[in-house]
Amino acid sequence: MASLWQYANPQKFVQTTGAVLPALAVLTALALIAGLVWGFFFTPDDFRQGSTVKIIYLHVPAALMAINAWLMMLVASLIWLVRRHHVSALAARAAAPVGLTMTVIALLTGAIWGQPMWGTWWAWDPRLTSFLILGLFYLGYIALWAAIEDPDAAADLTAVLCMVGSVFAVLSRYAVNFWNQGLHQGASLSMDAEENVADVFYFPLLVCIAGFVLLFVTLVLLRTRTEIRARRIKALLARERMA
Amino acid sequence: MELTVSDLACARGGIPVLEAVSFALRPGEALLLRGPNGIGKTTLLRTLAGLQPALAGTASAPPEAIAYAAHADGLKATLSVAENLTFWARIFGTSGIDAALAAFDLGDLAGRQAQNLSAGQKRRLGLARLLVTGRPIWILDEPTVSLDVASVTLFGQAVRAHLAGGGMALIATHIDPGFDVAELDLTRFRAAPQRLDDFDEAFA
Amino acid sequence: MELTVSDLACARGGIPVLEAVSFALRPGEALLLRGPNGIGKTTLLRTLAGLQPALAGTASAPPEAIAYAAHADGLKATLSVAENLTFWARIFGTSGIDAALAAFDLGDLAGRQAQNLSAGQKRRLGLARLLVTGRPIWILDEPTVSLDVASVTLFGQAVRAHLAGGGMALIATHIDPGFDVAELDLTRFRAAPQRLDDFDEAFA
Amino acid sequence: MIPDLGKYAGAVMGAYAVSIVLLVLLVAVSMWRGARVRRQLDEIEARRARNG
Amino acid sequence: MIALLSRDLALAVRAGGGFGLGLAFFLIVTVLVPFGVGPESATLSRIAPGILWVGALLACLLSLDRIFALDYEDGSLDLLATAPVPLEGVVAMKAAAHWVTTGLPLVLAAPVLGVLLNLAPAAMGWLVLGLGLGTPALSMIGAFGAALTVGLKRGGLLLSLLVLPLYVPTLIFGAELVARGAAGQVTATPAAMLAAITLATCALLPFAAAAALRVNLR
Amino acid sequence: MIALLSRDLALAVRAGGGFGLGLAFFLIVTVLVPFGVGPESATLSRIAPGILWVGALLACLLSLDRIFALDYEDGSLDLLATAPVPLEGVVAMKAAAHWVTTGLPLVLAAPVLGVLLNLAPAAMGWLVLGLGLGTPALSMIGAFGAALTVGLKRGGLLLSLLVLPLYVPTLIFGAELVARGAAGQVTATPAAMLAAITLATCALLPFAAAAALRVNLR
Ligand code: HEM
Ligand SMILES: Nc1ncnc2c1ncn2[C@@H]1O[C@H](COP(=O)(O)OP(=O)(O)OP(=O)(O)O)[C@@H](O)[C@H]1O
Ligand SMILES: Nc1ncnc2c1ncn2[C@@H]1O[C@H](COP(=O)(O)OP(=O)(O)OP(=O)(O)O)[C@@H](O)[C@H]1O
Ligand SMILES: [Mg+2]
Ligand SMILES: [Mg+2]
Repeated sequence: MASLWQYANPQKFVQTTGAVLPALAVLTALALIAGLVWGFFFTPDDFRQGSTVKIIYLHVPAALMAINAWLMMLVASLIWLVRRHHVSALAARAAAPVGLTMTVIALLTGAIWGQPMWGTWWAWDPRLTSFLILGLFYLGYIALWAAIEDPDAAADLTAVLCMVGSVFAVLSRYAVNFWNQGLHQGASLSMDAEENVADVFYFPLLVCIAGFVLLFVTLVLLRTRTEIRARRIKALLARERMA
Repeated sequence: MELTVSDLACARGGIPVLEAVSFALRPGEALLLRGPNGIGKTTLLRTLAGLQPALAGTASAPPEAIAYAAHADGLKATLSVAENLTFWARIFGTSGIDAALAAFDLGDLAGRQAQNLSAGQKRRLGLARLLVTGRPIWILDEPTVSLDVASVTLFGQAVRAHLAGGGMALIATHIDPGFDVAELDLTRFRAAPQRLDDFDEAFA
Repeated sequence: MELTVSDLACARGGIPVLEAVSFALRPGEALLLRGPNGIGKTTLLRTLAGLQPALAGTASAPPEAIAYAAHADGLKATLSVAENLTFWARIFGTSGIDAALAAFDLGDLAGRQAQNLSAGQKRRLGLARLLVTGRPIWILDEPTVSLDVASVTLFGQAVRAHLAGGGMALIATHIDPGFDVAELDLTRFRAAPQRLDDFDEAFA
Repeated sequence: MIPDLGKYAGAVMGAYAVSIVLLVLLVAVSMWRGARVRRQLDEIEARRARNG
Repeated sequence: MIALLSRDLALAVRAGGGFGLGLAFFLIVTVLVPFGVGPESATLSRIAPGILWVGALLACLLSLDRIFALDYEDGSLDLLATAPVPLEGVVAMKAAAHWVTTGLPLVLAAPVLGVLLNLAPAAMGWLVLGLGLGTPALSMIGAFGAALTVGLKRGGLLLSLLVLPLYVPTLIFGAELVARGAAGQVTATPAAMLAAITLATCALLPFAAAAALRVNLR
Repeated sequence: MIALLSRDLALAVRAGGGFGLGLAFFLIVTVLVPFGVGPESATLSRIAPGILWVGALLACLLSLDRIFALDYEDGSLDLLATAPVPLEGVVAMKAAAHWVTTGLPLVLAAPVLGVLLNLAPAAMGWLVLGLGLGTPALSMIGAFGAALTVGLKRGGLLLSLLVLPLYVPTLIFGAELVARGAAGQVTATPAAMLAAITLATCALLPFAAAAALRVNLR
């Protein structure tokens, strides 16, 4: 079997993803539309929360992807530091704005949800707060990429930042919990059937989550291809100037 | 100890500027690096000093044997001449700065703050630092910039004394150093523009 | 317009370094300032450029006629070569940087950020700035530092063209500029150490 | 056609609107930049092919 | 002169130039305060106007030392001083560039941050008005302080020390404006005072700052 | 290595070096807050620990960018990187010098400033303890941020953006320690956490910072 690392070759990566992207995009659109339409039009209101429960179909998938995007960046950064495959560094770079958008969506939908439910747009609840901090980490990470001219140096420095940042993000989560007990819902998507939300909400939610995952993958692949090309443009232009 | 550079290639800003550079320097020898502006002298010297990785090739001497003097002198404006030198002596684990002060005629200025020196006097202080490192290989990037004739002579004496003690010196400069020394023109090592057919290579 | 300096005295850090400096420069003439490190060349040039007041004496040309190039080049690392020059052209109310780029062979580098230039390339850019000021009197502090032989020739040509157009140039340097020019050794103007009898004088 | 959202209509519609706008923006920016960079690269590659 | 403004803005937008970072800093200060003070929304909304003003002031402060320092270090300031532009104009343009890159974004972002601190909705408009009137004065006063300290390495903290007392009147009137606005009282006096401070500093301080620069270049 | 520490301290004490300015800044923030927030002593004493912590953190921040920037600009950092001292040691010493010049004075001055903000006497000891345990972490984290941004002109605000989220845990535990101490609750957990954060950052971050420096010198 050919090694997985062959896709670390930029050309190979661009070819392969070029072949799968269209199909992936169609699948993403299908899942997202199905999930959101199902959730929005064909689910009942909750007896306590009324129609606001429909926000869950955006809020929860966005929140999950915001965290998973950071995890993906962490893994990609590690791969870059250890094996120095450029595609890996560029994939991390490509994922950051997607993760940031997901964080913002989770924050905004949460805020809009909070207004009717808790009577306030914003409360310094641990989960909300730690999301705000995650957003700051994304901002810093993106700003550092943008600030450094040399691409390899930028990849190295952002990877170091990502690793140190991850440790501190976990630490902040713990600290914030310690600091304030909060209003937010506990985890309800557990394996334990007792705690789960009712099935009517649960299945469309799963479809939405699948849609967001697909969307994330599609966008990251698309953006990584762009980053690869941008990087090559930079190298080619620099050499033209040298010659 | 000997400095043998073989087939070294180095890059700046991700772009190869020099390749297949080879030369050898034995104890007591010096070599002048020549070449037009932008050929890559600074890049080569930084690579040898261990500040950036080589693209290919090897240098026999470990960076720990090398004392590097860059375009900038690394002086602290608010410390006096003597304090600046003493600091570097302590960092390099040597002692006694008097010989270095004397070699570059800085005795009168020892108590003066570095910010009150003229351009040439600052440069002399930067060169005096080399004497307190106690390292055998000097790598100097345009050391005689801003120096007057008398100071260039002092510099020549210092280099000769260093060579006589078994040291080595590699000097990039555009002007006549005032003493006899072998020269190496870097122009012929200019990196050939590469064909970029393999996609991966565009990232090199 | 003519630059006549008479009996000028100037000080650095409150201490007089030069006194009774007198010379004259007519349109089309250049003058090299010579003297060992620390004699006060930079101080004199800054005084003429209007950056610091003279202790005594006068200079006939107003600072507005003078283009000054210091040890530092005043480049912005993140702006490109062309942007750096255009900025200075706009500040001095002139237009067209192409002649300046051509004169210092910077055409190929026009789009490169200043931080990615080698030391000599930076210096060339610093000198190109002189051409966009449109001012008649150039006052240059060690302009050929870090330049290779070809660039020194370019510099000589630029100065000769400036003189041929009725300009003037006053150049402090330690090395041979590569063209024929009058010289003035500042050593004989060194300020005499003062007697500090008058209490008031210690505050001069 | 739109289900009856009761008194929370504003909140629900607002949440959907904000999220969809953000998602569409992200997708649009990604695709637009992707197309632009691709065009640039093609231009440069073509130039290199011509000039050898 | 416009050349100077547009160059400074271009530099700010370039990689590492720091455009929008004043904003980020402002955001972070607002986020940090509840961590220090505790999450109760009653307390937060009481202190919100003050915190927002102090935050704006600090965001300004952090970027001040670079107003002239970079130009001084690379020699541009020497060259500008000998160029055919009045040094007073240089100072004014530098202050203007500073305001566009830090003050203006703060004014625009203030309402969002107000929400995070549970600022009363009635106070929001007054906060924006106050910041809009007051931040130009902060930039101008800051440019003066930066001119005073330009030759000093590590001048940053000394600069803060010099400038902060000068910021006090602006801060007081700014906070007062929000407080009165929120309470529905008459706001004419603090608003007029803020405007007056801004106009006066912009008219007079460029001369003082230019004089300070000339001394520092000597 | 000790040479480096003593040189940095000497530089800080020299004219323009900024020793004691962290302190002055801390003082000014404490003085400004009542202007912004209003003078009621009940509110002030409630928010005092938080404000003092945020002030300490900002005083730290303002001096951070110069940890490596000066040495980078004048070429010393290149020379230090080729000198026979491990770069990790250089980072640790730089952070230590930063702490001695900013953190330590804050710790010593905190009781006085606490009085200005009507801090409860019972909380005073806990504030000093917390600052003493926490500020070394602030300096070390700051040195890491400074190493990341050393090559960038105008890195100051980017640095704040990178560093402030990393300060969150220290700030929370620090403020919590004072709050619990003042309320007579058990303080073991926050104190232990602060100490753990300081120890862990001092043990691990020098390596990350040295790696970042090497990349930036390349
Ligand atoms: C800005 C505000 C908010 C943020 C940042 C936020 C963040 C999050 C995150 C990160 C999750 C996923 C965590 C997980 O699954 O482990 C989540 C889930 C959830 N949130 Fe929010 N939230 C916010 C406001 C709200 C509000 C106001 C409500 C409703 C009253 C709400 C209801 C829920 C529910 C029901 C879940 C699903 C719980 C689960 O399955 O874990 N959230 N939120
Ligand atoms: N990011 C970059 N992209 C393209 N070329 C670059 C970049 N950075 C530097 N260069 C080029 O690399 C070359 C090597 O520069 P280097 O400083 O080593 O030259 P040098 O021989 O020391 O010149 P000098 O005599 O002027 O000091 C220069 O031509 C420079 O323009
Ligand atoms: N504060 C001070 N106190 C005493 N002497 C000072 C002070 N500042 C500068 N000097 C001296 O003033 C003299 C004039 O310096 P200047 O920079 O003008 O010399 P220069 O001729 O340009 O030298 P170079 O050729 O090295 O550039 C020098 O000898 C310098 O040491
Ligand atoms: Mg060089
Ligand atoms: Mg000089």
